[in-house]
Amino acid sequence: MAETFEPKIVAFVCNWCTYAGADLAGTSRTKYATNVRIIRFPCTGRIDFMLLIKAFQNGADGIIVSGCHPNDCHYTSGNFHARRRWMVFKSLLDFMGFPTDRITFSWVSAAEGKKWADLVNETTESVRALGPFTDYKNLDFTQFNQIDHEGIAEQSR
Amino acid sequence: MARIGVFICHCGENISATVDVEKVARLASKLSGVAFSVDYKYMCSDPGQTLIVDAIRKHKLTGIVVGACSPRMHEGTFRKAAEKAGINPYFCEMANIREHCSWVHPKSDETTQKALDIVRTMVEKVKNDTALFPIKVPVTKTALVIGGGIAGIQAALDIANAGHQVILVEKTPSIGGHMSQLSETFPTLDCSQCILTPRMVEVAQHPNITLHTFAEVENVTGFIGNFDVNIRLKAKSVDFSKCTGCGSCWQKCPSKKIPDEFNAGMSFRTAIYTPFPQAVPNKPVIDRANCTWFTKDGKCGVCAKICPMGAIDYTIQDEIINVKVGAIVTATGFDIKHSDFFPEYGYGKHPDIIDGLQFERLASASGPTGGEIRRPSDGKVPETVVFLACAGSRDKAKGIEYCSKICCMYTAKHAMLYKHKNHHGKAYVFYMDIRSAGKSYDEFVRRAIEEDDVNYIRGRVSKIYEKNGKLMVVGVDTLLNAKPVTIEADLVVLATAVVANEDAESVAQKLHISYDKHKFFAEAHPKLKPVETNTAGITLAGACQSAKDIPETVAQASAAAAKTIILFSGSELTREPVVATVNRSAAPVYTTCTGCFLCQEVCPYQAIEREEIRDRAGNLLMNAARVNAGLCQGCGTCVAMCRNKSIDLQGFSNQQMLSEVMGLLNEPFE
Amino acid sequence: MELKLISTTDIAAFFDGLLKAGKVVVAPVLKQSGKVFFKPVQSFAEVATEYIQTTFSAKEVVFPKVEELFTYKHNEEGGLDFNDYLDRIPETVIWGLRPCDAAGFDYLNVFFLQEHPDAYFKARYDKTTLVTMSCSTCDESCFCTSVDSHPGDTKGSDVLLTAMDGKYYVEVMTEKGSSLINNNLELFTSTETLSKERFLAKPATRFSMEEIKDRIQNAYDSVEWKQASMGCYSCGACAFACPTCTCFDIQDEGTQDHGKRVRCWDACALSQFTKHASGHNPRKTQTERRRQRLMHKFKYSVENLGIVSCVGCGRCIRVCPSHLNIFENILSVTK
Amino acid sequence: MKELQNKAAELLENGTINLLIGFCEDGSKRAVPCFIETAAEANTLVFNQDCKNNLSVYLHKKEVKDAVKIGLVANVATLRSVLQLLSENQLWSLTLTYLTVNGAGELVVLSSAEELEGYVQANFPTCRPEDQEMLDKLNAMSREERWAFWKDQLSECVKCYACRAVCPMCYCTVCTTECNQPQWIKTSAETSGNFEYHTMRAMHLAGRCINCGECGRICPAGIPVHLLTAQMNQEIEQEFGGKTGWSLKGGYALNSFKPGDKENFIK
Repeated sequence: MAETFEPKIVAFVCNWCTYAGADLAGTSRTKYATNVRIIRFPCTGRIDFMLLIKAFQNGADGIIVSGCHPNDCHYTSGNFHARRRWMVFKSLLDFMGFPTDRITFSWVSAAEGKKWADLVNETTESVRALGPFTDYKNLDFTQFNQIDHEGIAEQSR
Repeated sequence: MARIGVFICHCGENISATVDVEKVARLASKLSGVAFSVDYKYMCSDPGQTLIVDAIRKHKLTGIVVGACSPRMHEGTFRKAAEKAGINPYFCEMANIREHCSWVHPKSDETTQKALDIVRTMVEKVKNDTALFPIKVPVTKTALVIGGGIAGIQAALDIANAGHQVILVEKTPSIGGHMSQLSETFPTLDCSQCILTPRMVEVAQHPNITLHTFAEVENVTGFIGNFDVNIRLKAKSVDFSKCTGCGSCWQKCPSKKIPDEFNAGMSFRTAIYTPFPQAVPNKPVIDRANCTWFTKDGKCGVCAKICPMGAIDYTIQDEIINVKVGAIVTATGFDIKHSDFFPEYGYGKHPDIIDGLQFERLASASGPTGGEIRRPSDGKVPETVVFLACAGSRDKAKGIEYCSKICCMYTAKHAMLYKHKNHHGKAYVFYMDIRSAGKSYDEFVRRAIEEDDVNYIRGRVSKIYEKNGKLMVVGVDTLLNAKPVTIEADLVVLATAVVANEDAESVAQKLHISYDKHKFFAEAHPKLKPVETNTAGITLAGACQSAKDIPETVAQASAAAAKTIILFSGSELTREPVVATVNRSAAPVYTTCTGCFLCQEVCPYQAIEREEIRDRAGNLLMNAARVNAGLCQGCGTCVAMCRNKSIDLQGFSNQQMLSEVMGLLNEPFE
Repeated sequence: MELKLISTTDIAAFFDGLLKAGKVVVAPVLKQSGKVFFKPVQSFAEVATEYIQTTFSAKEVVFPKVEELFTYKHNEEGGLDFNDYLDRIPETVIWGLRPCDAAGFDYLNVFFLQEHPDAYFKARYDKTTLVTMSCSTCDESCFCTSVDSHPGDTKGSDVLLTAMDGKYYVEVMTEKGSSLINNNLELFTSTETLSKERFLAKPATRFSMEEIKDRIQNAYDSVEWKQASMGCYSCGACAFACPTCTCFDIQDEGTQDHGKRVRCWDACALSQFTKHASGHNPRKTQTERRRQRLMHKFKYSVENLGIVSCVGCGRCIRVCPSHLNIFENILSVTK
Repeated sequence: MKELQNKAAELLENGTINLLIGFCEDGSKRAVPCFIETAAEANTLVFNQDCKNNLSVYLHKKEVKDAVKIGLVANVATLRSVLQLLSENQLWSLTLTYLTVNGAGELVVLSSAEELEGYVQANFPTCRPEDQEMLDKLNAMSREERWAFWKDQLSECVKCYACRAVCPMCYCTVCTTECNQPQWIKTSAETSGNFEYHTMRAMHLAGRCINCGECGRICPAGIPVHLLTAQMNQEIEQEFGGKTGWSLKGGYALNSFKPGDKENFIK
């Protein structure tokens, strides 16, 4: 384990608002934590909840999901549909005991470069406070497959 | 096996100042699937692009990742370069290591590592890119314009003048719409008909315009560039090919007691009629609901006897014609609330409480009083006239929260017109606020107040009742510390709210366009697409979208025409291939789509259609969804909601997005 | 074979001895769902006492539901590094499995080791010792006596314990078995052969294997298969619960750069089992799939490996969502 | 009982139906699904408290579909699932007749979708008390306790897909679990893969599940998977309104939205 834990944060963002917002943060040279990696979607409506699960399974410590503010969707209603899915998905994860505080949902418009930077910083800090997300990865243990999985995990890192 | 090329841009110092670009390029070369990797000062420069083109050819690259600025900046540039080198442009992806990395982080190993991660992610995406080709949709270069008011007229003329065929459909027997009913127009007080009728005639005579009056759109199928429309030509009972419009028929028509729509019910017309003298076409139709020939089967028949041309034909039936058009301009206009909408003002029982349109007719030279303002009840010239702005508008209690926008101006105009015609008369205006934004609009209102001393009272009218021949208008003056005022009026004019047409909803459903809760048609985007609808190829013009005055309406009509002309500028319409597709495969699978059609609901563009899959014998095997590439805008909302991944989005496919996530998160080596 | 006795009071000591010896002990554990599963346990207290049969069989120990065959990792030279774990498999004791389950191991051996020995199975099997418990109770679904076995059968076991009032009668069948005993010899006393009969359950005998063996020869075209399979939902419950179902699927999990190759259970009842990439499926309907399962148990495995691959544990009957009953089916299709 | 048998026989006799899906008793007197094609066999029919299986799932089965005109012996939960299926444009190739027994113990025969809708709405079931109890128990737990609960439960899952197989709403010909380009769900029954699978399944059924509880009842490993969708449905009903398996019009919460949908977690 490194001296200070640097969380891996994956951001699922829509092309028209949040991605552009992040671009604006760039053009206005607003500095923020290096921990985030952006994956670009046409619209929040395109973001499949399975991708969030996959991200955690593959080692993400935190996730940001962000798109256009309500009524600003480039496709008029994608974010409204997304919002409902998030509501249901989040409560499902809550019900299953999954630490949903590792997921930040947000609206960041193309004009909110600053908000984007703040969002990344806040999320990075809160996830750093939560520590590395191991619960999920440790599930990869099958009861009679009597192999020291931690060991393997170490090796493959 | 993929052979990916990675091209890392320094962007001068913009990237290289904080990112160790050489290291990124070096490590990228070790990624599985990467066959070539290089860094360069300005990738977007000519030599930079040449470097890419040459590398693609020399190293037989199957795809490239350009680590540089935002794809929103230069994706097009580098995709062209890729195409130039002979690979499909959609095998080019951009890794945004400037806006999302070098510009927002300090010079550090983390920043370099992040840049590498971004590049690796896009390398994974490119590995799963597929060749995409622009979608071509054939375009029928004929436009349908629905509604023959000023909006429809303007749009039709603009499109026709650009050299395209236009079919103009008008519900009533004549084009002209509400504008033809108006007396003078604000803020110039020039006569409405004087400026309108030439346009009407131009429409009638235009070689590119086919005019169908007394006709309605029956139903619409198809999609942008390829609409299929059925139009119902209502039976006119008059053979227009014979009729000369001499008018002897309606002069002799015995049923003369039919309220005249054109004069807002303040005069009568006959059963066979032309709505107004300057009607286009200036030929009569029979209003079968009120013609004794039809109501009292076969009685009368005077017009047939009288007609010198033998043009009258009672046997004509409604006719449905089918037209193919590429674009549709919706200009179906508006309606207003009438005085019967207001209990507090006596449900319109009193003949001298009238609405704005009725006043327009009273003030109009072609109106029932020949332009003299006389009150309907006894034809007296009113001494005192009270005008009520915001009658119904901006009134939650009445279910109309919005501002009707034109009332402030036409109320000022009405008051002025009255004062001009009766110098000694008194004009009062009750108002909430005066909304006179617009070129020389406020000046116009000031003129009413200052030059024509119209008495403006800021306050609302709680009720109106009759007392010995006078209309007692009980209101309040909020500027004189809410003092109640009562004015004895001879005539009251309500500036009633502008509302959507009664049949707006059914029209919207026929056209598959959306509408707001007030039944006004919804634009595709409140700011950036105020003219388009969510159904590609259908545009909006005029007050069917929201209350508008004439200049605004004309402007939007021309905008709608421009959109149509742009669509018609090529024989095919080319669209980004970033669209959803529902999988299809050989028998016995055909598709994994289960035909639940839950996806149809989520599509904002009605792009998802039903397809029946049949065997050779024609037996129905399954129903499956199909995406109409002509309509799909590529948002992918259907993709994320399809339970078994039968729908996928080209350019952002499940395989691509998942590979990005996996690629990003597994670090092959440090 | 050695014969021993151990008092009920000492059995816990024997059990703890195994743990102390550093063996992984897998025993029936009652879970809150009310079902009994084989689990690695840390103390005798965890072991379930009242159970007729565990939900899933003990085959999991030697044939895990998911088995990592190896991991791979992309190295800087552009090659792949591999890594497997055969050398790290611990000594394991399966405690308290039923004779039918133990008999299942006989079949597993034949299947995995006879023709092309399977290194992964062998590595696990060689380190596994079976301490079986005779059945004193049974239920409607038990039919071991119909497949040439019985509640006190020693087939496949290393040690068979039979509870007799106050003590256990211990039949030590193999080397593996006696090494367990020898480590705790002081707990055991020698004995001559005793009759287990009155301590054993009496499951109903549903059919005679002899008759079925020849009647099944013409069963393939029986019209009864349809009724026998109409209720089948085509899930894999029967196969996954079965002590002798050995079908597996091999998958690579991960990315081009690193991941693992796993072997996981598969089931012939699943519609995808025989589906080709083309979409064509040689076993189109559940009727064909159900037939395959039963014919395999009673005919094909006899022809190919010389052994009936049904041990009458009745698990498939207990877990079946639509209560399909293997012995009723067998009887109907061999009418 | 007799009444049911006679009616079934009559329907098969006069060709209203070619196949009846119902229950009969097996050798050990358990009610098991049965498939009756001739009036003669109708006397084996039973319908009582242990007739739990949701027989509507068989309507997706090829052998059954081939019969086209089908009679279904059904409890309310089953009827409710049929209604939901119809609202999702399924079963279009079938002509269905439903036989059920109402609260008063009388035989009810429904021969049209409209009748079905009417009956279901008049006899709409509520959440089973034992389920509600479990839900309350889980909701009362801390996040960590819930995680531990499901982790323990899901570690037993062997991915036999019985929960999917008995679910009338899981009618996809190719399930996401079988998609391998890309592979969304691990084939292996590792706990994380199981978690993936059950999350995915719960999401796909949220707002569609008709709470028949079959998936939980039949799980060989005894995992109460039905609680996941039951919980989701309750939340969806509260948040967005609408009931599953209520009307032919359907009304799926997750393919619609209200601009005013309220949440408290989006920053």
